[in-house]
Amino acid sequence: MAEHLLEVRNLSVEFHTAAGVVKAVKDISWYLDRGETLAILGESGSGKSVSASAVLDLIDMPPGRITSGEIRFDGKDLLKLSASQRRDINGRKIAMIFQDPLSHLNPVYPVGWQIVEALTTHGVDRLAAHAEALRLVTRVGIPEPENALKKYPHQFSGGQRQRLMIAMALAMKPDVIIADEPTTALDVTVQAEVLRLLDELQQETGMGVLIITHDLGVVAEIADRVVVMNAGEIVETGSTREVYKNPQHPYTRKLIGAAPGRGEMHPPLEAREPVLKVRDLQKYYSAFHALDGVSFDLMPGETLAVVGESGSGKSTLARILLRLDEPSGGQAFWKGRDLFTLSPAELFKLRRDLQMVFQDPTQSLNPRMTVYDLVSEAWVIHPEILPKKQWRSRVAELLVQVGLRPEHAVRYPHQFSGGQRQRIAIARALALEPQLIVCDEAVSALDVSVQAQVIDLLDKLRKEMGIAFIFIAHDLPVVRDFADHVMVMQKGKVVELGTVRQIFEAPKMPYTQALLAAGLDPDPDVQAERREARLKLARATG
Amino acid sequence: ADTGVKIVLNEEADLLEPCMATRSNIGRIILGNISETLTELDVRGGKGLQPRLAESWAQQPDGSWRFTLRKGVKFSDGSDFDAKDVKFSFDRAMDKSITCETPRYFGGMTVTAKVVDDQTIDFSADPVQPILPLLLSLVTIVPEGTPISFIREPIGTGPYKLTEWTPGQQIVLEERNDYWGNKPAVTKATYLFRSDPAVRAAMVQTGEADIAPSISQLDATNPATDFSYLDSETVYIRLDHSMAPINDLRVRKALNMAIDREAFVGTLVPKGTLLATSVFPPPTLGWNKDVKVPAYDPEGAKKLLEEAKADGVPVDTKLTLVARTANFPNVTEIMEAIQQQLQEVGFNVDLKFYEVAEFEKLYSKPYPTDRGPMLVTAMHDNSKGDPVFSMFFKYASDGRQSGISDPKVDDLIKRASAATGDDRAKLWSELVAYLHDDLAADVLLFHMVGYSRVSERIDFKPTMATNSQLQLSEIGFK
Amino acid sequence: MTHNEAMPETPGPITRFARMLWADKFALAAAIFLLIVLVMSLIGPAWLDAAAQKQNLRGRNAPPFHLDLGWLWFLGADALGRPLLARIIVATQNTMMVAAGAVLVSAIAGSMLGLIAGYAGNKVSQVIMRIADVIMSFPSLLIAVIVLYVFGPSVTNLIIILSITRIPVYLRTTRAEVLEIRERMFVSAARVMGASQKRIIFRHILPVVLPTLTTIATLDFAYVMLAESSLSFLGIGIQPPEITWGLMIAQGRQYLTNAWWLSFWPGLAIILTTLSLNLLSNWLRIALDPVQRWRLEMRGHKNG
Amino acid sequence: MLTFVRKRALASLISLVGLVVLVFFLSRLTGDPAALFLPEDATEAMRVQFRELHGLNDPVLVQFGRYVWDLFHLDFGDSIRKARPAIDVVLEAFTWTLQLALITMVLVTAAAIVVGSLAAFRAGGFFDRIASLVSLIGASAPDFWIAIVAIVVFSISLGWVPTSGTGTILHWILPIGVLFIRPFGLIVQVVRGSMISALSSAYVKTARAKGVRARPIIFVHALRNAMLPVITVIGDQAASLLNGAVVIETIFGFPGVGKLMIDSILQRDFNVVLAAILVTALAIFLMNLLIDLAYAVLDPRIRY
Ligand SMILES: Nc1ncnc2c1ncn2[C@@H]1O[C@H](COP(=O)(O)OP(=O)(O)OP(=O)(O)O)[C@@H](O)[C@H]1O
Ligand SMILES: Nc1ncnc2c1ncn2[C@@H]1O[C@H](COP(=O)(O)OP(=O)(O)OP(=O)(O)O)[C@@H](O)[C@H]1O
Ligand SMILES: [Mg+2]
Ligand SMILES: [Mg+2]
Repeated sequence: MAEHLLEVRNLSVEFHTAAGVVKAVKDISWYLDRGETLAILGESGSGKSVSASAVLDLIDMPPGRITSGEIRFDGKDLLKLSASQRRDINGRKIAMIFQDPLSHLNPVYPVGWQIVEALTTHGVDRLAAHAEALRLVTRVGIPEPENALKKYPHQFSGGQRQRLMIAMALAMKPDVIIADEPTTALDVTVQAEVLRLLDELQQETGMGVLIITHDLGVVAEIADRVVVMNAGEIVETGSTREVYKNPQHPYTRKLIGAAPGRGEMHPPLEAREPVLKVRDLQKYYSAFHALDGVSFDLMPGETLAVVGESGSGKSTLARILLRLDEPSGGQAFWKGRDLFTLSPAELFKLRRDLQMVFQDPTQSLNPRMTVYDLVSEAWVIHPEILPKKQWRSRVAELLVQVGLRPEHAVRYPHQFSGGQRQRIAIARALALEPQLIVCDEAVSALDVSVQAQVIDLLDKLRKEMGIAFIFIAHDLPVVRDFADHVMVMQKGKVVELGTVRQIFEAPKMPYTQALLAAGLDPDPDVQAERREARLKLARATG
Repeated sequence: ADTGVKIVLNEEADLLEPCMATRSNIGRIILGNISETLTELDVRGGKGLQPRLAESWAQQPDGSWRFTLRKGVKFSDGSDFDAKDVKFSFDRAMDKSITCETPRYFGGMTVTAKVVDDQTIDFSADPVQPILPLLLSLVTIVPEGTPISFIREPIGTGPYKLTEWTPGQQIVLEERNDYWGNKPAVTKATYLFRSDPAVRAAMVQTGEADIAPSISQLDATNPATDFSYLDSETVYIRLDHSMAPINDLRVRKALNMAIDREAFVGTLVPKGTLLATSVFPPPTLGWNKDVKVPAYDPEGAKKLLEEAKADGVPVDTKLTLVARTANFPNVTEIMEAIQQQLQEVGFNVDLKFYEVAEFEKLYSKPYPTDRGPMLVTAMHDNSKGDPVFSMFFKYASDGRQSGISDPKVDDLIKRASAATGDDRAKLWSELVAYLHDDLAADVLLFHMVGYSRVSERIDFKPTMATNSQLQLSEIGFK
Repeated sequence: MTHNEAMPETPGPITRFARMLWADKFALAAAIFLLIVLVMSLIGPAWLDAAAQKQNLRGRNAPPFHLDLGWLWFLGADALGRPLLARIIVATQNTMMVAAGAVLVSAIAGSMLGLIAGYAGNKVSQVIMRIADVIMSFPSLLIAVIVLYVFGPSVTNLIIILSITRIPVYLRTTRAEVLEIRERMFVSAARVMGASQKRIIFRHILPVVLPTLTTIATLDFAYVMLAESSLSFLGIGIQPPEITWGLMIAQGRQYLTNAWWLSFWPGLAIILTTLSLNLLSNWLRIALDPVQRWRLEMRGHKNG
Repeated sequence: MLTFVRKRALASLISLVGLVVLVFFLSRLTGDPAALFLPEDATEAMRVQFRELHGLNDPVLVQFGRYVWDLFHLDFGDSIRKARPAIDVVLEAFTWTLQLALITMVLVTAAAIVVGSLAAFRAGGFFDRIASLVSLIGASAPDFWIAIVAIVVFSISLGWVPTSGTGTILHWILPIGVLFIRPFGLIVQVVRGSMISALSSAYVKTARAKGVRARPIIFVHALRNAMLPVITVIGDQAASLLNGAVVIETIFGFPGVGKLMIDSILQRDFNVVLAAILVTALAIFLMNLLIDLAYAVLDPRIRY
């Protein structure tokens, strides 16, 4: 039997928690060959990230424990190597792109330094490393790369951070790259570029790519083979095409069936008095113009999707509407009152009505509070919402609604997967029963089945309670299913604003058209065709 | 051979001002080394007052004193010493624009100096001062023209001159070649300053210093290098006779009888400590050997208290036993023991320690009006050979630190101060006995001893005067 | 619909903490020691005061480790022949009162001001910080002498003096951390929910700063006890016949080379107390941090 | 940044003025210098004369006005005791203190960071236990114990270094060694605690995934994130050294500003007290400013 480049055999991982042992990964096996792309698909919280972390020796042990299995790389069992031998492999031979880019970047060092370090650690000299870092940052599409290297992580948008993370991982041209949800925060055009970059590198160096994702489109675009995980176990493996066309396991079938973008688009809403009017919003970060004259209206029960380039100011817009950042100019009227001139007391009353799900779930959850505390905090602050007796049952209910289990209530944020954390954040926002929820990439880390469940939930709330949503997303199929109106942003400006139907069926602006064209289809065959077409086009023009 | 010595003192001199040489941290460096006086009290040999810059003196019929000065004496700046310098020095020390310590010894009299010729000077005092020559042992001589403000570089006629002073670190004196007297054995003296007694002792042990004039009794463990000497400090408890119940003689006697002084010696105060019967130590004029230390008699004390109580004296009144922090070694323990001993015979005693400035408020007049009956523990220094330096301000009705007001005492002090010779001694003795036996004026405790450590290569024996001066010329090498 | 039965019943916090304490034997020993100290400080004076004050000049500086005079003399006797063990026990009360008082007052006042300075506007923050600068550069001894002079020495004044001088360190530490923590996203999240400033400060920011503050506070415990001893030296500390460990150390200082036990035992008491407090605070730091807690829980499970 | 420094300097100037006012009036509450300067048997006439000479008879406000006027002419007044300009006396002593504080703090900082970080790296391990124990005992032991024992051992028994004083490099070893201990203990603990949190954060995982070796992970990645509370505590310790290390100066005969300040306070030599406080306060303000700048340098999220 020929050795695979990387092979995981019978791996089991468990975690110790106050409430007992959590078996995160149960006896899984998979392999990856040179030049191959393997996708791990699966339910959020099914052990994808944990098994990837095991390969790089990144599980904290204890509380984690690898109870059985082997991880073979280049003919050696990694689990039997010394710490220093594994260090030499990490970064150079096997590199990782983390799911949660903000917390995984060191906040006190410039990003350039951090990328350079990935190189110098493995013996590249400083000057060469710097040149290489610059090249990488340019390739992942960060604007003003020379300048960007000197900036700190908090000065980048979510998608930009993710791209920096990718640049860092690619630095040493490793043999294996493990990409954990590498494109969740990227708009489709950038996503396409990043995927193309991975592909190119794979062509160049013959590296193996292990990509963890829930985006069937991404799988269809780049994966050769697929492993499907559910509840810590592998339920199905096979070539991408096979699995898509002919799923065996019920979970896989459910997953493929849940792929968004095929339902009915929302019919146009009848015009009502808007609850939120935004006029000519401006935001400067010193000289940088992050928001440039953003204006829109929002009616009760309306979902306004905000799509657009990564770094175009979407999160900034959200932060300003919630008064987390001060605007540099412009107005926003909530039910006729200017949000930006409210006194603290008035603001406090409004807080109940306006909620936000943050783009970076890990950072937005207080690490010292249990899920129960996090969700019920809403009622501590606004006791009029719910009598204390009902808190426990309501927390349990909310958790179930977002696809978690009641027993998760006693755990702490660090004990969850990325997608699970995102759902905790959603549950927390819902607890307040607000009238407007700003969702910043709120479902981007969820697998399609859970995503569908959450979207259904939100849609139900929208209909029943008239909650309005500002739904920041890059995932166009989700937007198509969920939004009433779509606002397209680029470089801090609104490029186009219209109903879903207008935007998806008759986009006017070239950027919008490009965006739609870059969308991925979950069907590998469709994607293969598109790829062909693209190549032809490139050959013809190039 | 090395003829330099290193002397480690407990406190640095702030100044080297000759007119402040009566302050011990200054005096131990300059007195007799840089600056000299007309007369000097011999403590070591017990020979009484000796000539220094004056060759002789005699009282004139009008009561004034005439001093004949030594010839051929030069100041370290090269100028000649004569009577004008003496007059200048005296006037300077008494000048209002400089706060010398000297005037305190000349309180209640006016003294004028008159130059007769270069070698002769008259001092006349009003009222007539029998001990003027002794008082002049406290006036250091500086050259005429020395500024009338504190100086830091003293010029004197002594065997040494100041050659280096690095504040905070060291002071160096070096031998003068043109000194009028005998050439001393020590050619150079370096003074170092360390506040911790254990460190001072250690420095002699390691050879970093040759003489540590005061170390702790506890560190004095090496008989080859460590000597005890009676220093001139007397510890006593001043009683405030103006307050009940202390205004009652029986109560004062009871206080005296309640304290087991013997028990302290060799325990909390070093062996060799003398039990005091007066506020000045034995070699002083008028010290009365017939006055006996009150016997430790708790039963007697209790009885006296009962008697007093029966007469309506409020013996249960709370007495405050006051002491100054770090006033002398073991002060806390000694005070605690005294408190307990007093309590054992039935006194109601509160113990209070005060920081120096606050203590001063209670110790010197005007006393606070709301003070209540106080027992103030204090230490008094008199190494000057005559009780006059103690008696007036400790016992006279208008003495600044007096707790009593007794016409007989006032009268005796006045007479003794004016008397001379044996008369003077007798009157002082009488006063001591009266205060101690008849009045039980206060609770006298100890004449303290000090310990010094002297390197084995050095020949030096500290004396009672070591507290206030340390003449390098008395040091030899073995 | 109720999900009550589905939410797992975790053991109550008391059992959980007891179990975690059991898991760390050092912390357990520390807790027991501190408990003893606490009990002694409550009953000590009532129990042994007479024995601790009884002088016996013949037995002065009696060396330790002899039982001839009784167990109270096991640690030796002081310069007045009073049994050191009894004195240490009796002194516990005053010592703890002064130390705990000063540390608590300064820690609470300091961290409150620090929270305000870190979270409030620039103006308030400036004022508070500059006041801290003033305190920091004000020699503690001068404060001591002034307070003594103006108000007279007493336990309360002692606590005031000692705590004033220690406020800046808590203040500055807290503020520095708040400056960073308030930028964290979970604080923003709380603000979005409408959490009041008070809640944000106490529920979200303080817990993150607290471990550092307890570390400083435990060491300050020792510092305060020793500072109190140097004040005793100047006559402003606790006055005999009242005793504290600091005063005992000050009194034993001159006997250091001859009768080491006089200041050694009270010094040891201070060291042990500090050590215990620190072990406990390190334990607490882990026990209160969900990310670290497994260290204790794992061990607890294996052992229990 | 520059405007920050300018604003800050101005604010510090105001607090400096506040400090002077405070110290001036408060110190004058503490009694009469005449009683302390003059011998106890000085006559009343001498006292009056003394007060006259030093302007102590004037109303306090007049005295203050005069002081401020002189201050504007950079005249800090004369030391009553030493009959020299107070500022000379203070600067002489402060030079020593500054050197001592600088050297000590540099050594302490370096050592404590290394030891604390290594202890945190394997929290609960053998090195951690030993380091904690030693540093805690050091930090809670009375400093005069350590000083005297050090003299007995290193000077008397071994004869390696002089007991005390100044002059050669050897003279510095004991004072620095003794001064080192307490801040070392404190900072080790703070570093350790702070580092434990930092080492369990996600960016450390990233570094591990990059293959970064243990040493840079500890000292580059985690340490800088853990530094905020650490430098605050370093600042606090440095400030107390700048205010003078009284015990060390007393025992080792080190001519620093601490003992000078105490002596001047006890003797009510107000001009020296004021000058000393002004000088040390200036140093401490400067240091606090540097520390605040260091926050911003260490953590880019903190902006002024
Ligand atoms: N430290 C921990 N303690 C306890 N449980 C943990 C811990 N870390 C992870 N888990 C659990 O392990 C399971 C697998 O987590 P993992 O991060 O691998 O999920 P995932 O498949 O990557 O999900 P997602 O798509 O949401 O990122 C989750 O159920 C999570 O709750
Ligand atoms: N604190 C800051 N300082 C400087 N620039 C900032 C700061 N925060 C954000 N920016 C810049 O503002 C721009 C908009 O950021 P924002 O986070 O709103 O992007 P976004 O549209 O949410 O992108 P993404 O989809 O990648 O999350 C980005 O170019 C980012 O670099
Ligand atoms: Mg994951
Ligand atoms: Mg964003």
